[in-house]
Amino acid sequence: MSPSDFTPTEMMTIAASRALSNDDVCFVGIGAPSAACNVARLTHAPNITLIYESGTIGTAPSVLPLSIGDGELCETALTTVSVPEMFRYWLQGGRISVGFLGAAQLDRFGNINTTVIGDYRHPKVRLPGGGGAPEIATACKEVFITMKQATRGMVEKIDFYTSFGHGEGGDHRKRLGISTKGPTLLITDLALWKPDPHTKEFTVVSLHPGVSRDKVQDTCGWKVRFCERVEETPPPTEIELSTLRDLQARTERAHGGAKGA
Amino acid sequence: MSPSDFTPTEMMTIAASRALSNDDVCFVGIGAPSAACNVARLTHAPNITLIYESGTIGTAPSVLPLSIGDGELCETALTTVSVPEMFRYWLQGGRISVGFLGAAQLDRFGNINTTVIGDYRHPKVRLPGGGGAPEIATACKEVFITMKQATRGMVEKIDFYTSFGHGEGGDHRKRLGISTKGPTLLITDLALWKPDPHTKEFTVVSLHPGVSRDKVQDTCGWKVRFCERVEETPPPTEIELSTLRDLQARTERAHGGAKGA
Amino acid sequence: MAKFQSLREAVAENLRDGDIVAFEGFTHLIPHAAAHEAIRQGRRDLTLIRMTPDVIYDQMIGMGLARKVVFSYAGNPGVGLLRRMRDAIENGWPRSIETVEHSHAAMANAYEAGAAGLPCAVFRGYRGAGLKEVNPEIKSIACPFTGEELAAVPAHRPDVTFIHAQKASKRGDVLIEGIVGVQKEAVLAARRAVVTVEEIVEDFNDLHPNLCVLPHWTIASVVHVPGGAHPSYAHGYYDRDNAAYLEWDRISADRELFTRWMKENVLDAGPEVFAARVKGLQG
Amino acid sequence: MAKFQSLREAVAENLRDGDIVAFEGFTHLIPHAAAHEAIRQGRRDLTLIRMTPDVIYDQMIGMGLARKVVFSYAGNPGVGLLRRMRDAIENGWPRSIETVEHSHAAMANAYEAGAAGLPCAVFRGYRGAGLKEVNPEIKSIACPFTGEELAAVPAHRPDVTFIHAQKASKRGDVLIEGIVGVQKEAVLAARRAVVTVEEIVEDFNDLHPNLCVLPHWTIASVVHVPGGAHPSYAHGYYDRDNAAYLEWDRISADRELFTRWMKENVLDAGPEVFAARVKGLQG
Repeated sequence: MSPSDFTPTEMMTIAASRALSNDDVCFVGIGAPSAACNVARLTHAPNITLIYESGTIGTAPSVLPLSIGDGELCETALTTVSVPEMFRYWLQGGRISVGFLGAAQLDRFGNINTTVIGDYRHPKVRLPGGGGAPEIATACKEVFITMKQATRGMVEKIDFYTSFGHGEGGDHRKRLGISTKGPTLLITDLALWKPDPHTKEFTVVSLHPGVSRDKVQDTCGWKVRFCERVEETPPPTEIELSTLRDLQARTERAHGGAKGA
Repeated sequence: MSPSDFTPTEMMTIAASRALSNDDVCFVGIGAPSAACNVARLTHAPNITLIYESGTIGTAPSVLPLSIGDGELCETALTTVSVPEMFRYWLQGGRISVGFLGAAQLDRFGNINTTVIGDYRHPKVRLPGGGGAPEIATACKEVFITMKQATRGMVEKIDFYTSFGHGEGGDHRKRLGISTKGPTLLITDLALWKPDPHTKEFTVVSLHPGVSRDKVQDTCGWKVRFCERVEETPPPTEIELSTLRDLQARTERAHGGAKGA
Repeated sequence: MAKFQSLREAVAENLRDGDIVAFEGFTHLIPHAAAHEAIRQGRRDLTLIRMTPDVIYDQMIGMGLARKVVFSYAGNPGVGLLRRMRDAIENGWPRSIETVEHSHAAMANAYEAGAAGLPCAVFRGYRGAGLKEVNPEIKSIACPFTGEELAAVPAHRPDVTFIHAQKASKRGDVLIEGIVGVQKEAVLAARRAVVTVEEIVEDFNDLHPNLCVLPHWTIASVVHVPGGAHPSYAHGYYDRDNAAYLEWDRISADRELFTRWMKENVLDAGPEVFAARVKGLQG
Repeated sequence: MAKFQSLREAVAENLRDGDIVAFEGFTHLIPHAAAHEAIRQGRRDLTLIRMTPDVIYDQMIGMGLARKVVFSYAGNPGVGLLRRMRDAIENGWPRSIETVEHSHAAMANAYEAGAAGLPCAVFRGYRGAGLKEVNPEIKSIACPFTGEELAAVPAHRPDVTFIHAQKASKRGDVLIEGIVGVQKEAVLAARRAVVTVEEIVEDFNDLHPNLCVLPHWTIASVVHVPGGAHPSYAHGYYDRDNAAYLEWDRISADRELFTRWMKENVLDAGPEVFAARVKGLQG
């Protein structure tokens, strides 16, 4: 295979992995792309600390876990603590530099809904719920969000505030007494987005190779803003792509057909 | 040696040990006679659970510890937990049946001072302080107190309320919202005392062999009440006495001259 | 003081209609065998507490045992949604259920507070989160020193907690290893605790002093059920049966298929079947 | 990220005049070597936090380093009183010190709250206790669900915490075994943490998963000081030197004897002397 042929999902995962560094302590919550975290660990960030909310600290799985509590996460971790300790000392204690969240619904200010579609009391669809997200979104020093673009996912208004991003934008976090940065990066299968310094609205800063502005707008439920100089995301390198594909192949072999979370 | 010759201190320790049973979960706080707890364990209560506030649960030391955190307490324990867990889950969690306290000053209602002699701000003598006692006195299902009688120790009015017994007596505990029994037994080198069911004042229920009422009054700073039928404490049995003396001999050998706490 | 009993006896003695009950296990050591026995005994009107209600609560809800579910993440781990729980919430089948929804942090803190004998848990949470608006059990409290508003939720105090663990000693002390989750807290927070174990060993004399151990006097009943966590896993004994989780997605999608499967694999079965289910999964 | 340094460097870089500092260890793993280095470097106006200030705080107070002591039990374990601390409190020698006194439960909860990033600790405590009257840092808070009055104290947030542990890995991760006390909480509650260790090992790959381990990124500095807990003990390495505790009672009873002893054994010595002091005590 050659790096010239890669899928948008692969580009998304690899772009997300590039945002992580060796010194990061990363909280890989439910639904978050642990693929990106582990690609980072297996490429440019071998010393990154990965924490799963099941209590595993400094884990290094050889395959992607199916759940946030797979046995290999514990077997390869530096240590495994209780879940109350995880949420009290490690997340609330301010030890996490990056919290990684996925979203069923996302708005332009990085507010996320994974709770219900429709009315909370009489939902059209009852989604799994927030899990660790409400506190991940406010306790981690910053939050990265990753999702595939679709108009039903990236919406003008989310049905439920599962976790708080920048609220109505601007200094809304500060007004609620939240001192952490909140969402600082949105990685989709089409582009990289960063919040505008003032309005905090997500703005496209980089388009993935071959992606047009129209494509981004067509798959987004709000009027997309692009920053002044939109860059092109460098394509996956040989190493990035082979690392990701090997990881997924190992995962398929290990879990028999399951993709891993 | 014969059981007929025993010291008042030995009688005190053995009488205290008799008050403990196999099903007790006993919190052996600083200054408490772990000698009594361990004699109980080595005689009639082999399954008693001894907990020291250093975090050792279900410990069975072969010699008396010098501090509440000696290594042997951990080596012989079922498990050793952190000190915050000890105070949150085990003491505050209501898992302890008997808390054993010593006292520098004690009043007739089982209130204890181990903090200061004289004024708190300008003490005549600065004592070590309460350690775990303030919460042991209110969280354990009941509290046993043991001390040698002396007019400077058993006083009309204590200088400081390190830990709360029955306060001013009567239903004072209930009025403070404390649901545990508090002090239910005082074991001295001369007698056994129990709180009067109504006034909660400690009342002599049993005199140790050869001890007169005058002796008890002469060594107590308040006017002593005796219950209607005062019994005589059975003297130490061969086994009780040899168990205590062997334990203390082992302790002296192990710690070179130190008596153990 | 822990009794050694059959699973039938342990459930009959400790779980009653209307109880508040936690079957805990955070993706690991999930007490499937105990949950199936509760289903066989047909308990009713239960309030089910669990951070991550998964297949077992999907099964209990689908069989109509639950009146109320207190939870923070309702998914089939690594697979998708809980279709029986959704059917109960969205369509009231087989009965409607009340839900009390929290975040993981709130649930973990509520167990911790229960174990600590406190009436409530205090933590920094729910800031800007929608659950505050829909769950009246989420309140706030001001720090008396800084004035900071902190979240407060009631402590969890289950009538009974069921967990699965690796080992019990002959005295009834219990050892949990690996991903320990909230099981210790769930046991200490409960009035009664029932523990199914993979193995019963002579004693715990050679354990490292700082492991996750529950003394026998914190447990009502210990039951030897090898494989009792299947299809979840038991660290050191057997791996997760991922095919069973994927299959559950199919089974739970259809009411009749679900009902048939439950009759064959739960109602007409017993705890002894679990040992065989993990045969192929031992590492 | 943990640096490996000499004790002199570690103390010079991390402990400043006026700091709030905890040298923790609950009767076990007491960081004597680190405390002696602080004394040699002559730090001033320190606020010393410790559940059980013992010999090391007696020494630091007697040498005039402390402005304030926050504590819950001030005794020479198994021996008696702290004579230097008493002399400072009762007679202001060598300087008067402020004391903030708590119960063990309050101190343990305050460290726990500090580790948990909370501004205060909430627990059931001090009911009927006199400390409430003399310590303005003890307040109460009402449970918003039951109305129960609970005690609240400010979280401990030391500028720096010093502990002694058994092992560090080459990466700087730290292992504490046996009576673990409040050390993990004291480290996580602090802005900076310095850990002296008995031994530095290649890695922690073979550890049981549930031990008390502090990741290297929670620690500022790791220092190899064999015997650094003497005369307290290090589980698995050496026993408590009880004679030294008894001797301290004699030394600390007299200001001149104390001053002379400190010059000979602390000011004119260095961390390297500790290894020899535990020679006879290895099990």
